[in-house]
Amino acid sequence: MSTPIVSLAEIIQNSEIAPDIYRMELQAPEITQKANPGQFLHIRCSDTVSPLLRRPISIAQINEKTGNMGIIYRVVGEGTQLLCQKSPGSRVDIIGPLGRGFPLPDKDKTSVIIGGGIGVAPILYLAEKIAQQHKNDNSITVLLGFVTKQEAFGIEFLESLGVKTIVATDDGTLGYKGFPTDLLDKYLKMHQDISRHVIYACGPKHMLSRVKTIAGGKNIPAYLSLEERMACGIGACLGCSVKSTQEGYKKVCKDGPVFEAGEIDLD
Amino acid sequence: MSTPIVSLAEIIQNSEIAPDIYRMELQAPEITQKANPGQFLHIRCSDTVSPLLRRPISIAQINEKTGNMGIIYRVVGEGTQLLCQKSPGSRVDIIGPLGRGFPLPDKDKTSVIIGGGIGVAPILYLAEKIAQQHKNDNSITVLLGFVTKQEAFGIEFLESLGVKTIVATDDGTLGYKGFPTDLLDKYLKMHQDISRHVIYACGPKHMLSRVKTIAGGKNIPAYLSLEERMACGIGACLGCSVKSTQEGYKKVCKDGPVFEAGEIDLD
Amino acid sequence: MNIDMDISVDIAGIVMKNPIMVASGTFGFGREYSDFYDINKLGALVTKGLTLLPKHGNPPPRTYETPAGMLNSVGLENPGVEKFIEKEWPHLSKLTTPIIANIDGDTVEDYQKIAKWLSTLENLAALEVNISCPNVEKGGLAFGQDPESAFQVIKAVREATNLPIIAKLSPNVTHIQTIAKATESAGADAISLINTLLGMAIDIHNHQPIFRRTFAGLSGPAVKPVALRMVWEVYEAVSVPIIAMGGITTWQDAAEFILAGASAVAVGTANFINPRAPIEIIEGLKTYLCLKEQNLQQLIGSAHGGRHLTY
Amino acid sequence: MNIDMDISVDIAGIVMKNPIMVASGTFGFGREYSDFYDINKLGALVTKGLTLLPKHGNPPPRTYETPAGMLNSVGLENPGVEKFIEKEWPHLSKLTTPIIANIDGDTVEDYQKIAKWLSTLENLAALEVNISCPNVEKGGLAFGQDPESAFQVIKAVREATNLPIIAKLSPNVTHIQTIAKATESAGADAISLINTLLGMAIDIHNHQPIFRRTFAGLSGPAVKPVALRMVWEVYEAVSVPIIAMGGITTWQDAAEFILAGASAVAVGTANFINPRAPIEIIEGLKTYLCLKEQNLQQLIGSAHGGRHLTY
Ligand SMILES: Cc1cc2nc3c(=O)[nH]c(=O)nc-3n(C[C@H](O)[C@H](O)[C@H](O)COP(=O)(O)OP(=O)(O)OC[C@H]3O[C@@H](n4cnc5c(N)ncnc54)[C@H](O)[C@@H]3O)c2cc1C
Ligand SMILES: Cc1cc2nc3c(=O)[nH]c(=O)nc-3n(C[C@H](O)[C@H](O)[C@H](O)COP(=O)(O)OP(=O)(O)OC[C@H]3O[C@@H](n4cnc5c(N)ncnc54)[C@H](O)[C@@H]3O)c2cc1C
Ligand SMILES: Cc1cc2nc3c(=O)[nH]c(=O)nc-3n(C[C@H](O)[C@H](O)[C@H](O)COP(=O)(O)O)c2cc1C
Ligand SMILES: Cc1cc2nc3c(=O)[nH]c(=O)nc-3n(C[C@H](O)[C@H](O)[C@H](O)COP(=O)(O)O)c2cc1C
Ligand code: FES
Ligand code: FES
Repeated sequence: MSTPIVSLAEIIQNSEIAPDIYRMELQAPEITQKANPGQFLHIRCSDTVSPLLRRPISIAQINEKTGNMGIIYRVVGEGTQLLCQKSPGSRVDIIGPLGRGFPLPDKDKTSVIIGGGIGVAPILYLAEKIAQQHKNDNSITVLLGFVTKQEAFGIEFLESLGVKTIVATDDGTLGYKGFPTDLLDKYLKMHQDISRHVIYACGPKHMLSRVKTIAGGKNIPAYLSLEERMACGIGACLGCSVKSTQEGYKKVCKDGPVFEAGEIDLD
Repeated sequence: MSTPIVSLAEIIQNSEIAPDIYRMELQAPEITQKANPGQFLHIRCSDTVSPLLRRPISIAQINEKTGNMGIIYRVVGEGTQLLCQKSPGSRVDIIGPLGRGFPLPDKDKTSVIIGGGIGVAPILYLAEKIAQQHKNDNSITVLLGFVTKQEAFGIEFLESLGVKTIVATDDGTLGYKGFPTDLLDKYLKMHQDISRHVIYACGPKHMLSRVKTIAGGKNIPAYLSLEERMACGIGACLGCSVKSTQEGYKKVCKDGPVFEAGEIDLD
Repeated sequence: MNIDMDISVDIAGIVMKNPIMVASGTFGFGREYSDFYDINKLGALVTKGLTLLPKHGNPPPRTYETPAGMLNSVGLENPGVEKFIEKEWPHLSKLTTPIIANIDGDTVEDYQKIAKWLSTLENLAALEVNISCPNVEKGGLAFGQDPESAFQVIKAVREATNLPIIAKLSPNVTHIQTIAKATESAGADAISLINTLLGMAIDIHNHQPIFRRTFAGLSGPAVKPVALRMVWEVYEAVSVPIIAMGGITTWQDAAEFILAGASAVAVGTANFINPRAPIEIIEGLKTYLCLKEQNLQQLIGSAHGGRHLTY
Repeated sequence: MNIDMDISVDIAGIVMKNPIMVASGTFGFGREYSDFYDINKLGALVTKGLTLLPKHGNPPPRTYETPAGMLNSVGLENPGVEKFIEKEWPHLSKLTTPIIANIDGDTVEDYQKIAKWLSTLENLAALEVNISCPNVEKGGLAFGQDPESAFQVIKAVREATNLPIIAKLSPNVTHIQTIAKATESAGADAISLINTLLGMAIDIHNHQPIFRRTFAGLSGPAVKPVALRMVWEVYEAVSVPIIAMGGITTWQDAAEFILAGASAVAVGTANFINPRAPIEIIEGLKTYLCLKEQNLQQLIGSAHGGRHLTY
């Protein structure tokens, strides 16, 4: 894992891309250079003591040419509210890249990537990185789930990569009506050569549980990106634990946020 | 005293007029209508709990035509730092007008107004108001003190009112070299008819003490605007007390901020 | 949504139209905040602390801001019982919302005398007995830090009055349950907590404590987690109703305290930041209950869910 | 300005190049923050709390943000003394900054055993005896809330080791001076305070406490005024040196604690917000002393200025 860096990154852009969902572009070349898909930034949303703690947000896009980095976040509380009010030109205090990201697939593997809701954010960078490695389109399929059409994002970006992208919405306003895990079920039924498959997922906990069950049932390796409340974000406070299938706990910030499905207990 | 109002006032302008000194123009017509010189606004500088308390800032200018109000503030800490970062178009939570302002002089009185440093802010509105009442220029003299030329503000405004304005700076970079209370001494020596004079002052505590002594020595009524840390700003918490020359304490926010010099003990 | 829903509550005979009160010392005698809303909308109003004789209070500075909180060293400045009755009671007694007098004494006898005197007032709803003021030379906090003297004060007041008695506890103790039980057994009809946490600040330029009395009382959002814990503990120890305070700023805060076991809550420091805070909390709480399809009684203490203190 | 000025301090034989330490449980075993600066620049490093046997700690969630503070219920997750010595000590012992082991036990005997075991380590600078952890089932806080058991624990550790002993006190007590004196008379060479304040939070949607163990420990800027007051009190009660912690975030905070009587201070929660906080505090403090033309020793406790506790 690469050494994290503290940076006062300049905000290049910060705009609403869907209701309450923002994309922020940051200039932080040293972090951009090192970042792997699935890693995150730990962001200080305020200059004051309120909110006190940093907020973890995944790295969603990397522009190697400009050295810029994109994050996509949903405004859910005080921290993200303050974040979305920041103007281009101002600076934001970030630490990154943090955590263990998604292990990239071997060349002969076929990747199925599942993203749900705001969990689609890190999926974008992951898909791009895999697409760069594997020139054969069919080696990646991305399955996205959103509550409704309005909240969808990232689809154009994925299509511009030439990656096969299938969308589900809970209410059927876009694509398939249902969950992205339904799409995963269907996909796996259609493909017989699943021995060379690898699954990546990021999204709400119940989605990850379902992915774990499906992957486990078929003996497909699956990598899941988890969330937990964090204080330090770097492994020092032991505050972000998730139950291990072994004894004890793992740290989401340092051992994860991406775990091999078998490592962690999601119940 | 008029009933105070809580208003989410729109910021019309917010710009630096001298190093670390800002002028903010606010649209709050109901407050503007009621405000008297020497009254103040109690301003919430943050949407979060940090800093927790409002900050008292004097009303410095009133534009009766536009219904706008100007405040002038020095950036000294967290609250004023946050205030100076606010952009025109956004809103700020204010309560006002608060406190007892300067009692306007009777028509036959001659006013001498002394302002020191950021204490010049409320003086501007006071001078304007008196100038409106008394069409005879000689009835008002304003004596201003600043540390140095760079920090001076308000002079042009006062001159545009046609008010006689004399400036002192501690380092002599503008006007007289010395304190505005030196100017007051000189002024009083030059004028023999001091029986019809009334003195108004706002500035640092040591300046107010000196004004009190000078005015007391000559038996001239003097009105001083005081500062004290405030919580509620409206008389409910008993947190902003200043020693009374009678028994006990007075509340700067409600009994003041302007006091007749004899009411309060400044030692 | 029916936001005319009934959220009234009866605490020891104090009939309140809603469980939102204002905390002693943060609302004067009710004059100032009348400028901002109809204060008859409050569940109840608690006066500034009253002493037998007038008190000038402490020299300035009396307040100091801290992270998400404030320290105060007002020192119980008040006109004394006599002047209170003469100057403040006439307008207070015209309010329709219940008025609770907060009382404080240097000695047990003081408390008794004030209680007797105030008991002559028609319409006074209750006495809140402050055994927890950190900002005075004598009495105050010391009474609230020892179960035996807490018991003595409340018992003395109990003997002096037929009014409902609310014992106001200090958080600056090892075992809040012990103090709460002592006041309950001495005859308190309700318990309110927390008063301020003892804190201080130092001026690093002149090397002196900010406050003349060195220590001062910490209040505001910063103390909320501690207040909530103590309300939780007291709920498990006594059967009289609890009035909670300590950093309550939003309806969500109020809901947390009610879930922890408070039958009513008081808004203190938050008044200074948002004069309309109590009204906004009343509205928010009504909406919350509506959405939950629950009434207030069901909510009180429901976070305990049969579970008992593990600590 | 001479910012190479000497701000070294010797606390009970622990020779520190500056008075800025990092607080137990906020700095792991020193690995993580090495990514951000040379941790040999610290005055001293205190390890995460160690227990005799490994501890998995509490189920999630373990942290929760509060106004200007945070609650934690980590529950002393640690590898146990044996694994600590095997896995962490090799790299810790290579550091030039003094290493202090924070120890915790369910029983007095546990403390004694850990102390003996750790005393075999060459170069370990001291033991910080945690009698104040609120997040464990047995022992912990209970030891620190009663002068008699505080005395017993420290005395037992005193008999087990020749290392300097730092007694780490809990703020959740009525009389901190009594506890401090008890640990001093039991043989503590220094006193550190405060550990976390007991607090809690409730989820208003599911009506349950956020934490499985209901209560958790409050730390961060919110608690600073309380911590400062307790350091002030303890300074007036004991003659051993004090190590202060509780919300220290800036050099100004550190200066306040030193003026209140601390010979050294520890940075805890602030590490999470600003990984370089300890370094910035060291620099700020040097500049402050330079400008004041004072040395550190002159500053320690100087806000007391001969005055004694008025409260
Ligand atoms: C490794 C990781 C990567 C993440 N990546 C993204 C991302 O790319 N985009 C995005 O929008 N969000 C992401 N999140 C979630 C994001 O951290 C939270 O939404 C954010 O911290 C909420 O902060 P707030 O102050 O706005 O809300 P708060 O007021 O703090 O809380 C609002 C809600 O968010 C929940 N929450 C708070 N902190 C966390 C947390 N650390 N993890 C999970 N839930 C939390 C609270 O329980 C509450 O329900 C990620 C979380 C983790 C752990
Ligand atoms: C009635 C009144 C009118 C005022 N009018 C103006 C004005 O027109 N323009 C202006 O620039 N300032 C004015 N002040 C002072 C202004 O309130 C403080 O400068 C401001 O509150 C500082 O806030 P802060 O968060 O930036 O600084 P903080 O970090 O809070 O404090 C910085 C410094 O300001 C001092 N301070 C903090 N609060 C107050 C206070 N209430 N009164 C006095 N000093 C304080 C502190 O002791 C400290 O030295 C007025 C004060 C009062 C009481
Ligand atoms: C300025 C101020 C004055 C207070 N005066 C009193 C008082 O006279 N009597 C009393 O019992 N409590 C007094 N208190 C304590 C409050 O009633 C309340 O218990 C405490 O502030 C915690 O609530 P809060 O955090 O919501 O303010 C005072 C608090 C403040 C901030
Ligand atoms: C996440 C976390 C874990 C902690 N673990 C320990 C511990 O193991 N042993 C201990 O004595 N104190 C522990 N503490 C308490 C701190 O060392 C410190 O006393 C307290 O947090 C107050 O300081 P602060 O406000 O600067 O954080 C812990 C604190 C936090 C926030
Ligand atoms: S957030 Fe501190 S260990 Fe993960
Ligand atoms: S600030 Fe509250 S009474 Fe003046």
